[in-house]
Amino acid sequence: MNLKQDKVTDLATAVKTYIKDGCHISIGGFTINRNPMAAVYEIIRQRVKNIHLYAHSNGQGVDELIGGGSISNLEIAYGGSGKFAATCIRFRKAVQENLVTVEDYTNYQMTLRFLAGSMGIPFLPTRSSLGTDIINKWGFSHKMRGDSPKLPDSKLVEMDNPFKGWCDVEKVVLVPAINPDVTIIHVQQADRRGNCRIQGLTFADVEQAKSAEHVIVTCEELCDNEVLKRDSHQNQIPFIHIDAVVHLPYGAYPTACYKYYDYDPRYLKDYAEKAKDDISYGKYLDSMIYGCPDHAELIKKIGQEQMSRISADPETGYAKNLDRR
Amino acid sequence: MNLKQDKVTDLATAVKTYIKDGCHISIGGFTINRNPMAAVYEIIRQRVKNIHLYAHSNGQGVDELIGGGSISNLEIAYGGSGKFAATCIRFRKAVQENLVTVEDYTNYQMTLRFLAGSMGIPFLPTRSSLGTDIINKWGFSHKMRGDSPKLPDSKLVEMDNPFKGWCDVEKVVLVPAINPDVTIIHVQQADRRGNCRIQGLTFADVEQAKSAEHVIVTCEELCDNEVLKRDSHQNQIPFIHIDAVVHLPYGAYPTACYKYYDYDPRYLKDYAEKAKDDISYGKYLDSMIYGCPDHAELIKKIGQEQMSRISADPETGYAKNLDRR
Amino acid sequence: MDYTLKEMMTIMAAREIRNSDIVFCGTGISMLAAMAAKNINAPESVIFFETGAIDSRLEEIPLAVGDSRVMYQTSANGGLLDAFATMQNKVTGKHVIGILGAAQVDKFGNLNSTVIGDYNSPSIRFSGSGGGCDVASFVPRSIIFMQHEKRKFVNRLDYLTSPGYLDGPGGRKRAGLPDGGPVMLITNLAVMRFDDITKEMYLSAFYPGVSPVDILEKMEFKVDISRATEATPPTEEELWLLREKCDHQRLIL
Amino acid sequence: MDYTLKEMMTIMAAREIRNSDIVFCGTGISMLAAMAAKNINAPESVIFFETGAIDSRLEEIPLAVGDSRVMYQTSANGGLLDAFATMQNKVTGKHVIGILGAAQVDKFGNLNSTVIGDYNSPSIRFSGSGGGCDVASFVPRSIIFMQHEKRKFVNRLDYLTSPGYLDGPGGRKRAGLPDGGPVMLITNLAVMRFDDITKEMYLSAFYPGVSPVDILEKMEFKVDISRATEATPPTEEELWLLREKCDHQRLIL
Repeated sequence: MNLKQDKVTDLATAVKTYIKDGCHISIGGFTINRNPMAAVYEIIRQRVKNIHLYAHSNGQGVDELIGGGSISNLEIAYGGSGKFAATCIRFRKAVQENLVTVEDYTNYQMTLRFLAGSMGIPFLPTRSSLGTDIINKWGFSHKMRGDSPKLPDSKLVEMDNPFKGWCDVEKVVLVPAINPDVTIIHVQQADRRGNCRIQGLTFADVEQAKSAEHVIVTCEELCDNEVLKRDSHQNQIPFIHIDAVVHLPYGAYPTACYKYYDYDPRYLKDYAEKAKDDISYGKYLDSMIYGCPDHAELIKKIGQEQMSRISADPETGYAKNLDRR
Repeated sequence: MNLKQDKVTDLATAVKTYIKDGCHISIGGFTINRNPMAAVYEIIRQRVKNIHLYAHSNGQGVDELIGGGSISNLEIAYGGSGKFAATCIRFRKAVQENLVTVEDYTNYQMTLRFLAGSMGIPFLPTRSSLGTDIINKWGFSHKMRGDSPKLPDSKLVEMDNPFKGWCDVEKVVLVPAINPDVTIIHVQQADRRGNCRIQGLTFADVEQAKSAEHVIVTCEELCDNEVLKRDSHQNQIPFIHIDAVVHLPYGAYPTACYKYYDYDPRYLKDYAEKAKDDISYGKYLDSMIYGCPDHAELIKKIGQEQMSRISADPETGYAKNLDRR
Repeated sequence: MDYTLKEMMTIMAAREIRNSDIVFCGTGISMLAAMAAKNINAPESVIFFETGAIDSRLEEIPLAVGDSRVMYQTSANGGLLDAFATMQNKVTGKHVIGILGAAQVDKFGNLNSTVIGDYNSPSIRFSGSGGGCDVASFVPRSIIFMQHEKRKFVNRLDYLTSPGYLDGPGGRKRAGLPDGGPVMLITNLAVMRFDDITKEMYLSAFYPGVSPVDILEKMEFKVDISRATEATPPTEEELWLLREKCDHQRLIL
Repeated sequence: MDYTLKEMMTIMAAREIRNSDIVFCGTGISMLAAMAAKNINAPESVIFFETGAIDSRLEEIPLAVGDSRVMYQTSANGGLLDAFATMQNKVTGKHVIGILGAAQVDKFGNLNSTVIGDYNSPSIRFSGSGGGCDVASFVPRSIIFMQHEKRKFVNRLDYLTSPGYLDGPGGRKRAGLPDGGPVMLITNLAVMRFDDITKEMYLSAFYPGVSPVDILEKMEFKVDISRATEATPPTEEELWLLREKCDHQRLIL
């Protein structure tokens, strides 16, 4: 956190400052929506390695970070991108080829883990996963846990309800808090101090941000401080949690940003196709990521015609009648 | 809960239907803001008795329910109404005269208890109150707890962190969930199905509503369903949690309703004065509560002049330069 | 009447949904089933996504539960915390019906959507639980969609991702879970249900043209076929509403 | 210069607040101290209420932390959960300074704001913890406001509502609390602080015209007065800003 009045910076600087080899991060968004894709691409471009990534169902962003070779450890609930990839393709390959060490949780558990981190407590209880292999099977060994001060000593802990039978509950699962070194989110509006306003679903972005040591926000619109101080019940994250603000139109592209643009079905289908094969994927990386000095260049490459096709209808917040087959 | 399309009813019916002698309830709002006062007065008017009340810092509403003789048990964090009564006067008298059985928690603990109830789990952890009498001193005896299936067997439970030292925490306090029979809240806008939109601070209203078996909502504006379905990220409580919707302008009076009206300093000062003495308080009850068949009558009695003095400035949401000395 | 298997499966699920249900949907056919129910037989049912959207006005089919289309004209747009709390909540959770898919199922309706092979070095990796284990843990009723193949109906799951009846009668209670479990499993051949007493899967209905014995051959474990009847195919009206009101863009069908 | 005791007390607290502080305020003088700091010596400090309002633009003085005036032009309007999580949060909590009041204090800065007498049958009932115990539990620094009277500075609290240093050095750690505790206690006579090693209260500064010995007489327990100096009264500028920028309606002063 930081209480500065002006935290605006450029994306390359923000990533260089906060995203280090081996750091623990989380990214916002859900499957094909509001992933901080510009930041994901910049991390790949800067060739940051050995990241420990916390994800619930972050979909496209997770798959690209894995495909770009930045991830070594992954705590995850779901590696899928909706209809475009029921199981994310580079994720699946990396797990099957033992290129990443993965540990499974549920979506609620990952969200509760961020919430616990944001609340400053070591765990939260739930009834989810009792009796399942989510509890029994660990991805990270006792040794790996013992070697890292950034990992709790157990995956999950089952406990009898100490208020006997209260709420008709006999047992709960305790999920350990996550406190990422850095969380990156993409929002519709932010001001220079870092106040954030998300439109539509917030997913787990708020908890992910508040649980982190540092937060980078990319935003579609950079607003005057005065603007977001009006109707401030619409702001979900106050500036005290934020370290860097980057003004980045289309920062979630090729995923969607409600009220601004839809996901790009053409890009995502093309991605899924290229992701199947290492050689074609290498070409994808070269042309779309390494080949673009920044996100603006990628958007330029996609072209105005396609960008206007996915531009959001102001009433519905998505691109009506977009060809999504 | 109930999925009906139209839950609109009148206040007397809603209170008669859901608020029974001996039931466990919670009310929304905080100190002198957005207390569901019309409902509080109706409960007193219907002479409901032996209510078990859960409160954080609900202030004026709590004091009037106690003063009206409706409360026998009280779980509370704070009995005060800001500058008007640093300690609520009828609350203080009732506790000192052993007319109510009271058990103390902190504001965070009460809020977490509603949150736990809303999440369907038996408890939540916090570090608050370790080492204090909040843990050591119980208001409700073991016997009283044993006799009621609606009370957990312990007040609070201390526990060692099962994820040893994780988050630099060695110990936590577990707070038991609350699931009131009924929660009553007053909101700025609701629709006929019960979707609710609160402006300004939500306090703990959302958690209180979601933890209850039944919820009564009183609202300043009754909106068409279509209205609240727009920009629905501004709705905090979806209709599935709500049982009854009552259209009740000035339903929070004499407490404030952000963007609609301010608290009435004259009423609150007068109340604090009358509350000091049983005889003058009896007269207050007779004239302002029993003497008014409904809330509209009370508002009429206050008079248009005073109501327009406390009318909110549209920009700030309160009555600017109101005489509050 | 002319209908596809996908249409048959969708309608089988839709008919199970009641007017007072809050329907937890995933992507694809499960979302379509919820939309079909709302447009055909359960207009008051409420469509609900783990991403936090409730009562979405689905004018176009979302291609993921995070699709912006689920955010349009909801009753509230929250987040994952709100959604899962609604399912775990004692009051609202009782009204939720979950619709799930998986890679493997066992006779007690437990599901694997995580890995084939050893967990730490799998031969096939799937997407993982997502909200699947959560909903299967919390809610009283769920519907499962699967393809009917021997390698999917197995004696022993490689990984138990989402709880059905666990090890049978009383299994959920012993594990600490609330009552619940799958009420039906819909495949490309049949509708399976679970016995009230034994909690074991049995054949409830086979699609026209499919023989119960053929179905048994596509499963590692045996199930009771004595109670099976032929399923009633979609009616003309059901099909019309499904095609025109739910997926006129033919994104799922 | 002409100033009131309340003004003296307010300025004593304001001077303790730093530019990087997030200031948790209650009602009355504590809120005024936070406003004074922001207008005088710590313009970048952030005013923060347990009700969920952060960085409020206080154009008028709120008469309660639930007053609509705290909601105007905030950085975010949340609820109690947000506010207390901010204090318990490992990152933001470290920057919060709490301002508290109480009915009794002991030499280790523990506070009673609940009852006098037996808890189950008290002779005097106060408001209770509110958020006081929470902030005292969570945050690294707090300021206490009290009236200097013998019955309030006691050897043994009737009820320990909010933790100071508990039973002295290491007390908070033994109880499981994070580091923290009061850094100063401001009364109508003096400023007390707490020894780094013993965690015991000592007299840090006495107001002009007040003798350290008089102060001792108004306490049940003895404190070290050897380190005491005379407090520097409010400057003309401080007073002007306090009166004109913070409480021009004279609601607290």
